[in-house]
Amino acid sequence: MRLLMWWSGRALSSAATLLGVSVLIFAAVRLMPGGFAETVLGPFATAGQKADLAARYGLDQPVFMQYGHWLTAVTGGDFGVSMISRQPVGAELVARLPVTAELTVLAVAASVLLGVPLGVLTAVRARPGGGGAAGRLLSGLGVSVPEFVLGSLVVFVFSRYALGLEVGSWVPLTRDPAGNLTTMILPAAVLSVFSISVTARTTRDAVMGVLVEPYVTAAVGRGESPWFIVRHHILRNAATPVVTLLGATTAYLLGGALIVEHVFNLPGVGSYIVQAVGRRDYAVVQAGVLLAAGVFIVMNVLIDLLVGALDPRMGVMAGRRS
Amino acid sequence: MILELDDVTVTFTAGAPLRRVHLDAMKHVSLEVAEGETLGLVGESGSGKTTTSRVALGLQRPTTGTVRFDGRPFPKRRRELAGRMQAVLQHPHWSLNPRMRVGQSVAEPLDVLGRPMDGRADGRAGGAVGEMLEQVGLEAGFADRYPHELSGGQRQRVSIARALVTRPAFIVFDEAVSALDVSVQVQILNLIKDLQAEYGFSALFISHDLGAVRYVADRIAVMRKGEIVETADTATFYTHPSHEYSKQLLEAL
Amino acid sequence: MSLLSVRNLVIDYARTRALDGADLEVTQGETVGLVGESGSGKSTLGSAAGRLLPQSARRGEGEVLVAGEPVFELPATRLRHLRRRHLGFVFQDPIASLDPTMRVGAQLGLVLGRGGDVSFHLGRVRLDDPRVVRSYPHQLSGGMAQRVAIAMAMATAPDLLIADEPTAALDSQVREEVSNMVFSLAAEAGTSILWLSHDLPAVARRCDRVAVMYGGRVVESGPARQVLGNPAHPYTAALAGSAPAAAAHGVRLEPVPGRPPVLTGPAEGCAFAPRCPFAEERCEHERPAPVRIREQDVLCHRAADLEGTLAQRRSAPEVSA
Amino acid sequence: MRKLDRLSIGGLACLLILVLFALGSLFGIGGDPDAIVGPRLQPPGPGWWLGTDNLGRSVLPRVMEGVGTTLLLSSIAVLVTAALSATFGIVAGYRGGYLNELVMRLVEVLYSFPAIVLAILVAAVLGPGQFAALASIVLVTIPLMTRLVRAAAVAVAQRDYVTSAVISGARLPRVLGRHVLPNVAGTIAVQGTYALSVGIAVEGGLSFLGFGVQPPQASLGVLIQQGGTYMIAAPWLILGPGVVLVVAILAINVVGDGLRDRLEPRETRSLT
Amino acid sequence: ATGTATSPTAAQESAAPGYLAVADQALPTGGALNLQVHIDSGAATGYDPQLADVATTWQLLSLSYETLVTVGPDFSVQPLLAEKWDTPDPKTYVFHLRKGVKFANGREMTADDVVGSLKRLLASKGVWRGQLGPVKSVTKDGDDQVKVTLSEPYTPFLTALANVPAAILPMKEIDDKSVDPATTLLGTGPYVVQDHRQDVSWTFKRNDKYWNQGKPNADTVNITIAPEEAARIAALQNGGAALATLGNVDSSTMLAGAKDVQVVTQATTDFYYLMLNSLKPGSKLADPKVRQAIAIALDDQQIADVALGGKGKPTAITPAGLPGACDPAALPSAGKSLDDAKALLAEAGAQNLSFTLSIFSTEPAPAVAQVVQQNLQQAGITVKIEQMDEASWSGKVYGKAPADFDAALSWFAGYADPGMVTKWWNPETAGFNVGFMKPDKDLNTLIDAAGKEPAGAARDKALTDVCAKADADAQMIPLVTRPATVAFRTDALSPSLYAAEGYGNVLRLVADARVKKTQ
Ligand SMILES: Nc1ncnc2c1ncn2[C@@H]1O[C@H](COP(=O)(O)OP(=O)(O)OP(=O)(O)O)[C@@H](O)[C@H]1O
Ligand SMILES: Nc1ncnc2c1ncn2[C@@H]1O[C@H](COP(=O)(O)OP(=O)(O)OP(=O)(O)O)[C@@H](O)[C@H]1O
Ligand SMILES: [Mg+2]
Ligand SMILES: [Mg+2]
Repeated sequence: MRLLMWWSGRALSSAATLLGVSVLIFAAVRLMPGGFAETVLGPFATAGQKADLAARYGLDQPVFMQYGHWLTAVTGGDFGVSMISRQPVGAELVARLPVTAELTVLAVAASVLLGVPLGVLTAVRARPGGGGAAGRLLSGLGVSVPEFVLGSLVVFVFSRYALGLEVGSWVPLTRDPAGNLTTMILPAAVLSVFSISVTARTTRDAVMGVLVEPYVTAAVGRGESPWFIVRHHILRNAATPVVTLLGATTAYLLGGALIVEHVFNLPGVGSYIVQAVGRRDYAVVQAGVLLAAGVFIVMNVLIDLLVGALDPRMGVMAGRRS
Repeated sequence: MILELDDVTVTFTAGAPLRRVHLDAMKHVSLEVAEGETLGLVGESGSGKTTTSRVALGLQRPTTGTVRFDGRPFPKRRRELAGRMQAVLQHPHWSLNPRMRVGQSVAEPLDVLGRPMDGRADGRAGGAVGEMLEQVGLEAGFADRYPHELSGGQRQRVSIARALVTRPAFIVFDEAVSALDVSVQVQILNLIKDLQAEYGFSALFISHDLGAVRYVADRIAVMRKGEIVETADTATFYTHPSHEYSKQLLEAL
Repeated sequence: MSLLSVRNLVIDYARTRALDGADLEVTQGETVGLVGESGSGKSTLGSAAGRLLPQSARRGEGEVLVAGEPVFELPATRLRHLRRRHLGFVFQDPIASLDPTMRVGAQLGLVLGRGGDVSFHLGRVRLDDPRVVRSYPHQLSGGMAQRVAIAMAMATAPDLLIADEPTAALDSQVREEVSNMVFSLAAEAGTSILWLSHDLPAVARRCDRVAVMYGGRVVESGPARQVLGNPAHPYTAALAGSAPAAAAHGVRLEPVPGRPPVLTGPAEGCAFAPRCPFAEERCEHERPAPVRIREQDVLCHRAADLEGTLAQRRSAPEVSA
Repeated sequence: MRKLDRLSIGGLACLLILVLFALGSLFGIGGDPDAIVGPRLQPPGPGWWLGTDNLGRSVLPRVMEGVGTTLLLSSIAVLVTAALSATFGIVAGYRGGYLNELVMRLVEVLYSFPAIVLAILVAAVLGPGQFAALASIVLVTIPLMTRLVRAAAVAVAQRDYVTSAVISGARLPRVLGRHVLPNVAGTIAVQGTYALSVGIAVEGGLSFLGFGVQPPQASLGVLIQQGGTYMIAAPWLILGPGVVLVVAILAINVVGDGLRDRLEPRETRSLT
Repeated sequence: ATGTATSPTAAQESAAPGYLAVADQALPTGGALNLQVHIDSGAATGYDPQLADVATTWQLLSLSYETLVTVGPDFSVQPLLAEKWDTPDPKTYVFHLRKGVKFANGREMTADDVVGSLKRLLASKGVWRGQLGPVKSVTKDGDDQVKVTLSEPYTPFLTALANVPAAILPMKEIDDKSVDPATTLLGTGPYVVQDHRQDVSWTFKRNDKYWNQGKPNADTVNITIAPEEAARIAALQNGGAALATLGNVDSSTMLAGAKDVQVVTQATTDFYYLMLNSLKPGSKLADPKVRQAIAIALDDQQIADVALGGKGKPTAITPAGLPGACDPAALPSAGKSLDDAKALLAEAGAQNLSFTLSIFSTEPAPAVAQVVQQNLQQAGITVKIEQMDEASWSGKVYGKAPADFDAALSWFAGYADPGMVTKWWNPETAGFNVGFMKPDKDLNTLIDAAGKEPAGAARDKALTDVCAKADADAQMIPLVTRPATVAFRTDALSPSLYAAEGYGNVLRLVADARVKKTQ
């Protein structure tokens, strides 16, 4: 019953969030300096041309009317038409989503598979004397190299010397999974360096917090192996912040993906949105941001559920303080 | 009456979402604690003693029934009760802030009341805090320590010191002396009695140790499976228990 | 054969000496009660037996042998093996020693391994309610959590169970039952028990031997009834005399006067000297060496002189009841 | 409370040196960062100890100026983020209920905006420049920190010492400030140093888009963005600022971890 | 005007004059050509060539559309769809249409298509309409001749016809609405579009009905849009692209060690210019003396050397490098010194002049701006640089009239005739600068006069006057030309490239390129 209530509450608040995002982004694109007309039509455009363009995309109507039309269309699954390509935005997003999704999934996977162990290791090895220093330095290094620089370097090196992995080409996963992987590994690696480090450091923090708990001592006292303790007790108890982080990192990765997509020239959502912002292609920006919002909302619901499942004191059922 | 519980029921839900179990931790409990009185609360493990104390402290809202403190329902803003009540909670491990020195923890209730502490401002040795620590059998030097540097009994005594330091009107002791050796137990129980004689506070004294309860309590309530099965004066209770369960309890003593 | 043997163990924390040359023997199948003032080092001694001390703890001197193996010298895997084979712990704060994110059943299942009968082990500590299996630790009462902790420690049938106040949070009835259970299971399986407790009557009743700690040393040890009924050390006598359970209603009990010592280094003399009514000059400066009084090993300069006098001071004849 | 470990002290020393370095540029040590002093893209040599950039300016004074700009900008931004996230996260985590929902939804809304959109909007409202960069960094880093602080606060809120404080009648600010905050401070320290790295990256990205630090002022982000394009042709352009950036972030991270460990008075246990 | 090529190779040296490279005719035809460019055509007007106003769009559309005449090496006008033309008098042009020209749909091009196209252009709102000059009428003169009559002589007319907006469209289909030029590319050019994903890629296939037998050489042209320089460099290095346009003036050094990659710099007539807003109320820049002082203080040579790595050239308003363009060194401001500038400022009471320079962040604009800043500092002028993305920049500069910026930096396409771009100095013709530029009657008269003057010494003289007048007016101050860098793989491609380009069209000679091997 409470679960049902939670779900319906969550659905409602998600809808409210989406609505808020839609209002904000709609207002935001119109607040951005440099109107679509100057940008899209160029400096030579006459007033008449601008008016024509405005009329074509309904931009001559009062803003709230525009919003109303847009919202009705969006709820009907129609995200509008790009002012640049004149193609439906929805279709283009769908076409580009796999690239970004794959990048993000690979990077998140790398964060989990490398960042979490690294964090656990640096925490478990942390001694008052400063052991685990190598791991700490390593994870510090990851956050200090900007994606742009790392990406450019990787692109340059891998394109000049045949090192086995492709850069600058992209093969759809559906066409050639193996080929797709060889082209995606590098961008995903570049993208994940940062999140691996952040994951490692957050994991370290969380694990250190767990290591002081008596139940860890109890497990040690039972003669359990470190690996066993990590697996059964520490990971679970340290999971909340890490899971929260990973969910949130997805948002960051989407932003990072845009840089990586740029450097590696991958046709993903990130670069689509950025280009659209650059050209003030309203429909695309609106749809892109709404998509991102949708993704985050779903992610957050999942995270809350996961956190609730991992730690009964938190999450769905724990509710508020009595 | 400083505390009145009137027909209080508390229901918990637990278990996996689809196999939810409802549990009445308290069933129609009515209790009263008079000014200056110590009510001993005994009963088997899991019978709802801690829950009762949480209700009495206003931490747990009853599912049904009413609670009155100082003759009034719990105010919306807890602040109004500042300095009126204190508690020694059951788990000494969790009851002290791991990042606060013992002295700071003990000084906190004073701080809250805005009573400037004599002695050093950081609540280290000296002043009311140091004195209080010494009264519970800890050297004033313990004020400098962090909770994790204490033994179980020492930690429990710090909690007690914190509860007593402001001489509140009502104190809950939930298994407050269970981790103490008998000698220290006696010391603490004497302290409670002495302070009570001096300041006349009321107390809800929860314990499994019927000896200790007998030593401090004026009246005794017996709980079983969420219900109060008997309430009696201490003397009466220990000599002529009326309920079957009370008799069982006393037999074991 | 001696299962646990602690010899002249010295443990220092950052600013406290917790053990100041403690000696303790637990032989196979024996049940030993460890009693003493709060802060005297019982938990430290218990943890030291499994080398479970916090990192800030330093072993100054002495050694701990479990099943003949020097615990402090063992490499990690051997140590782990030793803990698993020989040792079982119940910690002082049971609820904190349970993983808060795991249902009780799952935790116990983890200890038992595949095929373990969780409800059987919970039943042994009188937690038959099926709800408990599915509960998280924070949903249990203090006493229930403690029983779960005991069940987990007993589940692997260790050679030596080190139980730190395992029944402190239990009501008298359950305490009896759980204690009975633990001791009878131990007797069956030949398990030795080191029972850290404040409950002197229970220790007297159940344990073969008792060791009394004061100021980081075991000041008296011997057969339980002997030690508690006829103490040879002034501290033991004082301790035994102050049980509140012993007092009739309205009678004011007197604790041992003075405060326990907080050691920062080796005690110069007898740590109890400042509080001891029988203290002499040398008690202050000379560390007492063990002497044997009747069946007891005692750390007291005046043990021989006092023989007989201490028993008369007992004001609590119910101790052995 | 434990002392900082050796690694953290090393990090602190590095930071100190960097601050001195930045201060040096205020007093003109190293030269005028904007002046064209030699031919373009010269490798390090006398007159330009770290080489010259694509306009023939000496890289050394630019790096010195850049360190100052970046450290100042990002640390202010991170302080603001930390303060806001701590407040929102703690209040939301402790209070729960509607307040929690509201804060979390707001954070979600912020999250939904890609950094670049946010940045452009902020720059539109505030005008491009350091202030816009600062605001953007704050907006970009706030959501994650708030969520993590909240998660930590939820756990702390259920501890008995919080209950004890509540029983004592402590006011909300006290409960939050004395009990919840110190126990989530580790999270804030770790996430703060992380936010600092993000901040520097965002600052660089913004400058690249044109919304951040305005030319000719140097910041590490700007220098690295530029250096990145000349990475192969003139590696010294990225080497100077790159090394400084890596050292700065490493130092900050290491100090952050050290701080986190210091804030934890309890000892972690080894698993053997 | 010849382009400079870094690391000249054998192929380069043997190139004909006016060319950076000439495709090796000995190579077989066919194959696929993979190109990368940094930006897609992004016009809101779609593919309609008549409305296209930026070089990037012209470049892509030129693969499918053709014009009556075209530009040869060194900016000479050469026949294309018109085999030849007569100029009976300076106001009349008669074009003899090439026979056998077919649109990609197989229909033969007729004089009606030509007349219709030109009329459509003249009736359109496109920018290029103005560049065609004072056209009075366009008429069909028999089945294969078209006559254009001007109301007065206009020298750049043919050059203006040589650009993509004047392309010949399939007017029959457009008129019967079966083809919408905004969404369909249907021209007479060497290639037809097979696929276009906005901002991702184009695929062009050989037009089998192309009139010029044997051309185009490559069967397929794949164009990838790669906004990031690093990506294009990578594609060149690993062979993903046979040819790519590069944005950074130093990219050649990046590619220095790459095997088989040749980087060439194509000179263009595009040039950077500084806008000084003389219409902003209260602005010191309204004073011509102040503007002249700024023009004097600017060191074009330094801008070219430093900001453009020596690849650009100082220019007057007639783009440097075009035949007949005036000599920037002979401009009045070029002969003056910093002291003169300071004196002018003092005269105008603007000693502590300080203003904001608005620029977009695309390189090398920030570099140019920073050198400008350094230059003006010498004259005691403080320049604050305000950098933003291109859209915000256009909003700020073109968004409203009067515009509220102080100064701004941008570049023009310089076109293929020295007189064409001078038109933009008349805000009433140009339109885009009405918000910040006061029309100067004298200047306008000079510009018109130069337009009428037939090519020759007199025209050069007229243009010199225009240059001097514009220099004195100094509302828009030309700075330096903006070169184009192109890199290609010598093992994959043998391209033809002009040494200099007026319409920013790197792909102009794509149909000539021979593929060496296909990746
Ligand atoms: N948060 C909770 N959720 C679900 N059940 C709970 C919760 N807290 C307590 N209970 C249940 O309520 C019952 C009463 O618990 P309570 O803690 O009041 O017992 P108690 O009398 O204090 O026991 P003990 O002496 O062992 O501490 C127990 O069965 C317990 O499992
Ligand atoms: N982690 C620690 N750091 C510093 N000092 C400690 C630590 N743990 C215990 N101590 C100190 O060591 C002494 C012995 O503690 P220990 O926990 O062994 O006592 P105990 O006999 O178990 O007492 P109790 O009966 O109260 O549990 C005490 O004075 C205590 O303050
Ligand atoms: Mg309880
Ligand atoms: Mg203990």
